[in-house]
Amino acid sequence: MKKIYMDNNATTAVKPEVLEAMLPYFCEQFGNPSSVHWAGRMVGGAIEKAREQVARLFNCSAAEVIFNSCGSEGDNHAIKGTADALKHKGNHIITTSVEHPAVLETCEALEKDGFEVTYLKVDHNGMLDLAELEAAITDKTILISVMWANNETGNIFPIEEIGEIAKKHKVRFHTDAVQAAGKIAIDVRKVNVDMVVISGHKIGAPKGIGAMYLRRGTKISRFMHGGHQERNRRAGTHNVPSIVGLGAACDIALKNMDKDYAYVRHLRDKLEAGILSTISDVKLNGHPDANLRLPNTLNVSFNYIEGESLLLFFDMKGIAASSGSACTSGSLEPSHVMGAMGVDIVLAHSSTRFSLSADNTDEEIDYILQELPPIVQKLREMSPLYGR
Amino acid sequence: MKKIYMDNNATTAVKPEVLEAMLPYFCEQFGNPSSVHWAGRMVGGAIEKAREQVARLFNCSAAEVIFNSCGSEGDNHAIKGTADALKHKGNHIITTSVEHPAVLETCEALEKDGFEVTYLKVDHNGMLDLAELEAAITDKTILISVMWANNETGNIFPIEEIGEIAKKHKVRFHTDAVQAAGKIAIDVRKVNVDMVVISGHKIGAPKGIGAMYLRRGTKISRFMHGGHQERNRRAGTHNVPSIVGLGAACDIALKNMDKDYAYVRHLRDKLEAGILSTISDVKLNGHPDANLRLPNTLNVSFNYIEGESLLLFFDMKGIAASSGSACTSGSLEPSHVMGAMGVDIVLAHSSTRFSLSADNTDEEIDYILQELPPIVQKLREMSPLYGR
Amino acid sequence: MYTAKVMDHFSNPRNVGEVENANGVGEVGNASCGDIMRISLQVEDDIIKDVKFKTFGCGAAIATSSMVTEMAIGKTIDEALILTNQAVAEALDGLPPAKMHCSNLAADALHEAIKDYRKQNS
Ligand SMILES: Cc1ncc(COP(=O)(O)O)c(C=O)c1O
Ligand SMILES: Cc1ncc(COP(=O)(O)O)c(C=O)c1O
Ligand code: FES
Ligand code: FES
Repeated sequence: MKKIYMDNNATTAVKPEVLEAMLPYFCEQFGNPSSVHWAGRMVGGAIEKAREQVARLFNCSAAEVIFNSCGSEGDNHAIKGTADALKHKGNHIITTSVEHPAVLETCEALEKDGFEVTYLKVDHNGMLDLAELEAAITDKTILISVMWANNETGNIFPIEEIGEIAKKHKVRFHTDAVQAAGKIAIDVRKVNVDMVVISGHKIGAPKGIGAMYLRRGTKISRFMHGGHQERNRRAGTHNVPSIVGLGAACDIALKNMDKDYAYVRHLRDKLEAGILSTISDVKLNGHPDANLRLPNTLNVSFNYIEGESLLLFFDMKGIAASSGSACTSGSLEPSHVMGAMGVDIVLAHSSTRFSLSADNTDEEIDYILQELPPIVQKLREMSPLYGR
Repeated sequence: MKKIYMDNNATTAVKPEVLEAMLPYFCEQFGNPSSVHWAGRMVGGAIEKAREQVARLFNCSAAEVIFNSCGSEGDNHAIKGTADALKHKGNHIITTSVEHPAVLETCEALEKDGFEVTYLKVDHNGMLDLAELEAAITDKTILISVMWANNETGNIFPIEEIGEIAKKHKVRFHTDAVQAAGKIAIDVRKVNVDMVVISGHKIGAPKGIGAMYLRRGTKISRFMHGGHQERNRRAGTHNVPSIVGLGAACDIALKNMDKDYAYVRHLRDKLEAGILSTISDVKLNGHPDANLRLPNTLNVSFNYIEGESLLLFFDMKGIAASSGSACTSGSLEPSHVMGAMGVDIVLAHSSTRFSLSADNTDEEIDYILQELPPIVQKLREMSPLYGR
Repeated sequence: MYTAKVMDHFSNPRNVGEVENANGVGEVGNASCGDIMRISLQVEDDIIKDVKFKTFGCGAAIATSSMVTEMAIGKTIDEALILTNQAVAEALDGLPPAKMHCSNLAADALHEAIKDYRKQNS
């Protein structure tokens, strides 16, 4: 059977060149880089090379890169580390209602500890009102945390403008760039941002590795206490093979960014146009201007159909996608992102995300556009909401 | 040149069978186990198999195993998660002065937040006084954290007896078993313990993966907030290949435990006897009874010689070991473990750890015993402390 | 995730649609939980002659709907009323723990349809 993977915002395959780069570091160059002997020496250089590669993706200096274990850890560290380091200055944090749980649930945990959090609303396109953001700043505000791009809709937030607002009010600014990284430029010299979090497994590196840009001079408390790795900022023996893999993946992503953007966007636009033109009662979730969305993400609601059923039928045809339906998450509520955008509850349960990569092809899009309509029709005929 | 690796307490090589087990999960079975499609389905079973394998090492049920990113994270989670969950009950923690920094620095961080910590002393053999431990318990004590075995000396702590004391006083008991795991039994049905932390890269799995045994019903706050992975206890996309690797490594460790214990202990005892009998002014650090130390660890101080110099000369002969000297750690103080044992400061700087594995051979021991005396002699002749 | 039986009923659901001239209709669930199930019946001499379903919901919701119609057809209404959610789940060789609530819907919808029939014909 065909296997068409369109769930790259959930996780990507490791790129063969990345695995290749990692392989020597498991059984042969396995040392602990902190050690004073051949086994340690063999790997120290590898880490510093990877740090340079990651720094180039951020366009920062290597000393501003901290390796950690994943995007969730980066977000936890950035937010809790700032809250602790700046608690003498204030107790107010501004974020959005469409962040990833790694940000949202971290902020909710801080609320229990006496912090106050403003969760900015979004409009029905999933976008922020920057005047509202600026108005929310008080003299107690110690952190603004707004994601660079949203994982469900692909919406790109105006990080440059938010950075200017943060600068004007001298508030620290963190952005979760887990989805933006590798797809669009995340250049910290062009935008004013203090902390940027990325995760390996969204850009062709393995799961279980991440990195944070921490602007020079930014005071932050430790999240992981212990050894003095990463200039005392993140304890734990360096995950050498995965660090090497993350470096290689950043290198490849940077080199191919323009080419991949154009190619993936062409595929996504074709899928989007095809679905919207051949299937009735489909709603696009996210900003209608494709320039304001990641090139690879398409989120649509097939009205009257619950998302998990749709995914299961897709799966029978080899198509891997994801849904904002409650039934796929094990929770009782559908996607909080759809909820924040004011998407009707049935449409939220119907929301379906296709997230592409440069490994997808035109033929795959043609195949999906051919298989989709009968699946949608079949499920609609089963639906008590259809044709009422 | 010969390469003799005797720094397995710092990190181990990944076992070839472990890497083999991991390889399919990078580029082919790369899905996110939370997904509703073929790519997700391919990996869910792999995680649950690995969980069973890890559970067998602990002799617990699979539902009591939480995967995380390393030993440091496990210790941070166990201690901070308990402090937060039980803060209404009390604010007192008991640990020892010879813990790994992942425990010590976590406890120190909690002191800043209003917790009180008792750091138990050790005697000159590095052992605890259990009466002192019991006497330290107050009605505010919420946690006892004592490592199963010490990374520097290899000393094995009486976890069974401490577990009984904890039970008698109804205090939660955490043990850092990062060094004990794979070398001696860590059977949670034989000892009364609530949380046990292990790390992959000490037992032939890769760096960047760890696990915690969390006894059923033990309330603990989250350390990593975000997605609801690991039954809501540890956010972050599952690190599938490394989880598979940790499972495989636990499986191998359990199968070979008795055989490896005997073999490694034979090598270590031979090295120990050889060094003590052929070189003068050498002090054994740790318990003199070899039954009370891990089978693979030998820590000795070569008086009058600073550890880093020794390691560099060892390294020229291909021998990889480690030292408690301040000069190898980048800090100004020598090993806190040597300090806590009351080892004289010069001897602390001279302390040298050989930590073996089943990959070492008799020939390697012979080689070390032949190369060591001239190196020691040469450095002593340079030392202003020697022959005074 | 799902058993072969669940996948069979999900991908080839039996008795989809609305019974023409139904004399009992039951609907349970609501959109906010992501599942709605409607069952329509044709009862003659207290025997369920025809039964059809329409469901908005996950794989388990559709499979249990399909299964409950197969189990109900030909039964007397008293027999159908003692059909339990558990029995529906068992007939599908079980459901994942997170999906057990979906099986509740299927038998509930059937029972609602029977109640509706009784109301109409009393
Ligand atoms: C006793 C002990 N605890 C904790 C750790 C930390 O483990 P990791 O490097 O996996 O974070 C180590 C090793 O570094 C250790 O030896
Ligand atoms: C926007 C965003 N932030 C954070 C994360 C968390 O990353 P990780 O799975 O590496 O912890 C994800 C993905 O899961 C994400 O999409
Ligand atoms: S209908 Fe939502 S889980 Fe079954
Ligand atoms: S003597 Fe040089 S660092 Fe210690």
